[in-house]
Amino acid sequence: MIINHPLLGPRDAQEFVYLGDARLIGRPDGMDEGAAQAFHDHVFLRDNPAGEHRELWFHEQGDRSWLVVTRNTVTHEITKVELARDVARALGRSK
Amino acid sequence: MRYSGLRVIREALTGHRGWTPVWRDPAPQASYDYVIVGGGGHGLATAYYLAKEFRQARIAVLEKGYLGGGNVGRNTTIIRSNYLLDGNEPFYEFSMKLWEGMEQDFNYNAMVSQRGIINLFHTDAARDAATRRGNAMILHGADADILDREQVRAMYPFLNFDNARFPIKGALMQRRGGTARHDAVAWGYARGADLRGVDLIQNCEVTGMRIEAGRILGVETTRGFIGAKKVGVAVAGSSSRVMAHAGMRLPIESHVLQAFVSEGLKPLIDGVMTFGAGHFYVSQSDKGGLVFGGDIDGYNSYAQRGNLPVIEDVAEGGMALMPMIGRARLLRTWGGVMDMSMDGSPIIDKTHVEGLYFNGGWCYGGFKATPASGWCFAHLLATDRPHETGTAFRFDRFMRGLAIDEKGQGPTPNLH
Amino acid sequence: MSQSNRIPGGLIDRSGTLSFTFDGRSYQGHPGDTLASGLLANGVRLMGRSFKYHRPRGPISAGSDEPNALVELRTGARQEPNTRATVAELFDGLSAQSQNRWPSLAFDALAINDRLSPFFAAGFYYKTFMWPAAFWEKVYEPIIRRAAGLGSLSRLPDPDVYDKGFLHCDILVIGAGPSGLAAALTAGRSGARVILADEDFRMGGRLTAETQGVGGLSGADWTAQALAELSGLPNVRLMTRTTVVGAFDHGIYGAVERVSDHVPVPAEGKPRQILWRIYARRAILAAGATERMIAFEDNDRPGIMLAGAVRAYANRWGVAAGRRVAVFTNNDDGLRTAADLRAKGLEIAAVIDSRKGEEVTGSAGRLGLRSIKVRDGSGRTRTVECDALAVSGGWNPNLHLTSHHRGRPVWDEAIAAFVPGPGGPAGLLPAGAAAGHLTTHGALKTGAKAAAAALADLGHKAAAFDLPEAEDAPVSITPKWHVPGKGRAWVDPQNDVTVKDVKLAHQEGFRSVEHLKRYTTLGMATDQGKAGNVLGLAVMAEMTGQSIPETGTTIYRPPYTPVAMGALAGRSREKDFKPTRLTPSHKWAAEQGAVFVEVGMWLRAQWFPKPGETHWRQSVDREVLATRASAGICDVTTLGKIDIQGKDAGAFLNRVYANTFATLPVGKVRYGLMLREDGIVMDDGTTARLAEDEWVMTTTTANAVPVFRHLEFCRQCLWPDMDVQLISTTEAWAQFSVAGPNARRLLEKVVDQDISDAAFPYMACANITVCGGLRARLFRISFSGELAYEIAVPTRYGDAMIRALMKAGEEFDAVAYGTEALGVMRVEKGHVAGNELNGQSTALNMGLGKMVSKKKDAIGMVLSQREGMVAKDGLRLVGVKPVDPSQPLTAGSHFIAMGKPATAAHDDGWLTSVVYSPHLGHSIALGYLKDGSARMGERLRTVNLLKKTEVEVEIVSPHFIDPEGERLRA
Amino acid sequence: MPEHSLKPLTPLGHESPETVTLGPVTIAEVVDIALASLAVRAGRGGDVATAARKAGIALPPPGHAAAGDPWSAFWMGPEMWMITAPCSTHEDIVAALKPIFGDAASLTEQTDAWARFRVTGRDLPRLFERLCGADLDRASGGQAIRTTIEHLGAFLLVREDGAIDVLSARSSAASLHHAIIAAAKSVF
Repeated sequence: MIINHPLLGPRDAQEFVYLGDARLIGRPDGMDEGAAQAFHDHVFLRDNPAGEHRELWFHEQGDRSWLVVTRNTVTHEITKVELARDVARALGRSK
Repeated sequence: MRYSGLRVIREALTGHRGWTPVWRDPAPQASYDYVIVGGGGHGLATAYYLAKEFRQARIAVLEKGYLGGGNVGRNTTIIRSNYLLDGNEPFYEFSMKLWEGMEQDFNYNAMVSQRGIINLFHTDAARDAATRRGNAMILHGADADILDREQVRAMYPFLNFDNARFPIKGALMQRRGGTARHDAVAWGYARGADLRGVDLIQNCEVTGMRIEAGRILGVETTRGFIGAKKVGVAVAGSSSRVMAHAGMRLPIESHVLQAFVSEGLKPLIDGVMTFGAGHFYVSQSDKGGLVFGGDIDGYNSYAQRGNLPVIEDVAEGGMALMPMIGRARLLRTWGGVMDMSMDGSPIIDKTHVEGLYFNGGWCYGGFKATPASGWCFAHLLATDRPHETGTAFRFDRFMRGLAIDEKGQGPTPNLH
Repeated sequence: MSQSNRIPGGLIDRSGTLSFTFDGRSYQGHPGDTLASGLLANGVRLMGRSFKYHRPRGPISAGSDEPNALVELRTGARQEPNTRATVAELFDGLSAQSQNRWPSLAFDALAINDRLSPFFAAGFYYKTFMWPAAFWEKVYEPIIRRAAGLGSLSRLPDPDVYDKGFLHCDILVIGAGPSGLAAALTAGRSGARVILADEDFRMGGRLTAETQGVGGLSGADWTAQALAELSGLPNVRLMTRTTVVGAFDHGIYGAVERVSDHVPVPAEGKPRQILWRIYARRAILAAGATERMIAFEDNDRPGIMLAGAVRAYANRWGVAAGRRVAVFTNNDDGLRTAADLRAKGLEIAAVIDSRKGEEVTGSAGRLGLRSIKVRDGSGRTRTVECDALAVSGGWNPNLHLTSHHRGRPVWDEAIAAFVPGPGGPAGLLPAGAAAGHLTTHGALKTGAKAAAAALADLGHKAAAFDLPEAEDAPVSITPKWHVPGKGRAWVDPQNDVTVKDVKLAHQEGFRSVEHLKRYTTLGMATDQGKAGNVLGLAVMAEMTGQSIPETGTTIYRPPYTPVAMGALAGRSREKDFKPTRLTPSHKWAAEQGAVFVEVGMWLRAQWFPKPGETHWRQSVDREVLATRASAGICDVTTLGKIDIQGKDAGAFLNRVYANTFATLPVGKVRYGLMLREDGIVMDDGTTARLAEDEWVMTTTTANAVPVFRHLEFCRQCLWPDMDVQLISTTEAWAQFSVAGPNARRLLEKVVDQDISDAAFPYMACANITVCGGLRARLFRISFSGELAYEIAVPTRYGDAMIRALMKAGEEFDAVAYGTEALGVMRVEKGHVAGNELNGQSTALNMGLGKMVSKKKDAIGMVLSQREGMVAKDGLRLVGVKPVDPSQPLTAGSHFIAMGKPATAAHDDGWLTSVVYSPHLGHSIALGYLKDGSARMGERLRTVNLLKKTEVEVEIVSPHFIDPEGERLRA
Repeated sequence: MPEHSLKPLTPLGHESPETVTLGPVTIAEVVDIALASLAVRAGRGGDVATAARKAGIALPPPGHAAAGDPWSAFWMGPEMWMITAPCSTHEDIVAALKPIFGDAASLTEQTDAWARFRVTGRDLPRLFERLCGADLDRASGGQAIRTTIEHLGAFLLVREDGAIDVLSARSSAASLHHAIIAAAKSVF
């Protein structure tokens, strides 16, 4: 596969390490009420769609960016690639 | 019709006119006591044991494509019970015992062949882990041996002992491990179930579930609504898609695992072998093809096909271990969609919906688990209690901190 | 035997002569021959035996689709089984052997299977060999396995090397026949970066095999002209002997170039083959088409060939497939063979055109065709003497790559064949015969058109391609799949799948295409169904009374043709399987005669044998005792080092470590425990605070990479605005542990600053200088339990540093110690390492539960508190010693309570790490024991059922040495 | 240079750099360049840019390198560059950079983390196409391409004179060197 890196352009997916569902960005707060349930759902449950999937890839043999790749899990077509840091900020994550 | 050598001879002499279809092709009835979703190995085994061992009737198996078209028809045919953890080993050993009597039980030759499996190790730490595992196996009533380097050399002199990046230090062996003819396993269960009145309904895809007041009433299919008292889902690879009909999110990701076969070769490798320092395992089929594989591609996929890097990675492992295969040719690659669970172990459990039961999350373990999976799922469906060897395969183990993590990789499915 | 069947003409070089042997007999051919054309020229038709019935077989094709003529090529370690004689390029000295026969090809004992064929019908083995159960492995299967397979491997390491390579292009053209050449010319002329790859050693495709010309030239001359132009274009790369074997995601194609298969031995340093990974923005599939057989009784005898192949042998290789040739066809293409052969002066025994109601109903000739039986329209049969039969059942487009992404072909009634359907790989455009355009004109036209379309996609302007005139005869075919009859008619020749087998599959309900294939093994042979899949499907369609598309389609998987495993592995094999990482002191250690051990990618010194030491234990014991008695030095560079800077670095560490770090003062080091989010221990190590906002984290050797990845995840995805910067410095610093009572005195000789206990207490760290001014770092930390330091210098000085340390240590009899002694000392001290950090253990298991702070939110804190992970009676790390000190312990042994049977019910845990403690004079161990901390002093059995040994042990504290930690604070 | 008695080794373990010539290409170990990574502190991008400009350090865009005297630099990742300078004058490179960037950037010594091989000669794209996926036919001077060679991560710095500097982890320098030489023997 080829991932079109937002900064570096097309790169062979072999340079990347895959993590999985981009929802993993949304880590709950361990100090909140009901954190146990929230962490269980966050860590262990997945939508696992057959179709469009937003997922995390790490450019380990590259610039060490974490990327959010929007890819179809049936056709493997990639329609969007973003820097995970930008996605995280857009989701309101900060410090 | 009962199969036997005599029968084969009689038919041979009379132009094979007497053979009848291995299973009927029934139209779905309006309702059943049990509907098993998924006509793969696990679904067919479940129906077979429900009918045979638990004396249940009015059973249907719904298959969206053709029987045995899922992972039971696209795996590398290995059977073994060389697991480490308490939650797993009794189950896989139960499965091994079922393999050992299976063919006579369902009167179909699935070529269950216990030619032995060895897991090579290459470091002292790996040897310690193999010792721990081997002892766990024996404690659970399975067989295990530990071989030193020279014993391995005696068995497979052509392995790379003298020029290796990661020298072979020995191997954990299970002599009762081996292979089985994967398609025949599905067909044997299908035939056995059909003979016991189970309706095997092909080209019938489940498109929805009718659930009222927390209870399942049946399934919507491409061949109309089919009512059921109990619905058991065994569709590894598509688990998330099907269970979404019941509003469930699962601790499962779908990943593609590639498998490979070489051109037919005169006998080289008698048993099954796994390389401990790379992603490569291999056996040789009765037709002479080297059947081998490695790691999953590593990204979520429902595509039943993989990519080049994993093919190369597997070949590199093969050439590191046995550089004689350089001149053997890769004949065919294919891909199966795995249910990769959060701890690498399966789930056989009830759901929050009354009457809806789930069987999935088999990762690589699905084929060898087929008999026990069917038996345990049938047990759960028939009695509403888990079978004694499958008590750990629960949904709530993640909530309760009771993961069954053989590889110690944690909730990163592509590492299991 | 002279070249009795060599006829004039062809594209071979008659000025050269090549000698070769087959089954030990010598023959001669010419440059440009294949093994098959060379053997046929010498009148040899029998080249192999079929898989199941061991039927005598000759080639049916002249290309890579050949199912029959498979040989073992070359000898010794280069022996290459199942090689298709039809594509094996002839070279002087080539030696080939037939395979799957005994004792000889002409007389094969297992041909008895053919007589017994009624008993070996499809799937017979599923119905028998079940009794008695034990007999399968003992009796039946060994017989089956012995008969299995075709050719054999030498069992010797492949002596040749293989390369991998990477290519980039705008347009990859797959196949250099008329459509491929037209595409390449169109794309090349327009300036696009083009790769033209063809599996043959001679480009031109069918143009090399046909007599019709192109643009007034012969096919060969037009091809030569086109190639001359293409090779003059700098933006075009021509690759012969290169098969594109797979279409992968996003325009990545796998291709195998056979660099040296046409020479006896590859030149020094040169590869046998290269696996190319081609990154193509667009690709044009111009792979042509494959002719198919018509099934009739005994249609598999040597001499019965595909009509197009007979034509190719005559026109390209100047070889007559026979002296009296008959033709059996259901379409006009077959008639061309008759015409071409007549033109060459060969005798045409008969032309049987099924469209006229005639058909071939059988054949005779044990080891080669002697005659055929023909039935005419009125049902009269006659025998026709002939030594070759050219059969044309129509042509199947080579659409294989279009189905590599599981796209399904569609049926084209006009040519009675499957053509590429939707869902093919994005950017792959079929053209020419591969797209169902079976005329030369259609191939040229669609090739140019596909190129123009691809160029337009890429924003190039297509250069004009003035279409040369070429034959454009309509495909006139009336499908004829098989001739009904009593006998066996072959569908898949290699695997011996006959029409009867297909009928039986239908009769038994294996009617879906997939069931048909799996039950009969149709399409599973080395040609992967090129010969038989469509034919088998058509026969099944007849049985079911459905149309072919209703019955199903057939798709193909990579690779297009089989690929040598060596090519897929490239250089990554044997010693070069993975790179090797060397420590800074490697050169010095090698001089000392150190024994090295693989630790991940690293090679580390395991121990340093001294003269007179004959057993590794002697060396290790000495290293341990000397270190504990005075001083020892060990290279610990392999531990991961991560430089962490930024205003929020402390807060960041608070979140990635379970214990607190923000409060650590500058100049201090702290041990840290890192959890995964699921609460399991991920890694441990020390982290030092060198300045207000500068920290250095150490990880275990094994986890250096995953920990760095995890920290980047936390930094970029979880807390993107934290002021934290990370970079690995593992490689930048050579780090040595100096341990033992004299460690300080030793170091004082090389360190330029005051490192007295007062100035540099336990767990201190600082930037220092050594040997008169070299930048260095010093950490007072201990893995051994002794007074110990870790000193780091820039890596290039690592070699000099260890020499300086050893020199400084001479007066203290300091020793160098390796990983074994390191392991002994850490177990004596009760530190966890790899065997305990197994990814399955919690802080509580390791006796470190108190380190998990619940006052802050750190990775893994929440889930580490789940009931199953805080169970009171859970596993705990314990120390273990044998009751009888003379008894050795074994890692991996399990704990069983005294007097209890060794069963799972009484399994209390296991020994994780075992060492011999020279200090204590007996074997000691760490282990995970159920409720272990409450069982100090208890006696248990440790059993190793693999060796049937057991040792009675006492449970003790894991801190065998200096539990109060006085030594390391000394 | 500091006044100490220790003798350095090259990444290949020799006292002086090794040079090999195979056909038209020469592969030379380069050891006289000091490296330090520069990572921008949160929100200090402007300050870093200004400081760099003042000091005459060009900070190139993604995928590029900028050569200068004494300072050169290549892009490593978002808000991160590798700064290089001659060892002879800047052996303690971080000490030299600190005053320039102050607390606006995190600086880390990297000189010894890397091995550098300078590959010169003709047809270099034919050599490197057997080693990695970098498209050197389309590369031009000043590009810094991150790639993988025989499982090893590497930077290819394409120099204006056409030579290519390969930077990779120091500990596996011998494996990388072996791979380049094997490829050169295979191609030329």
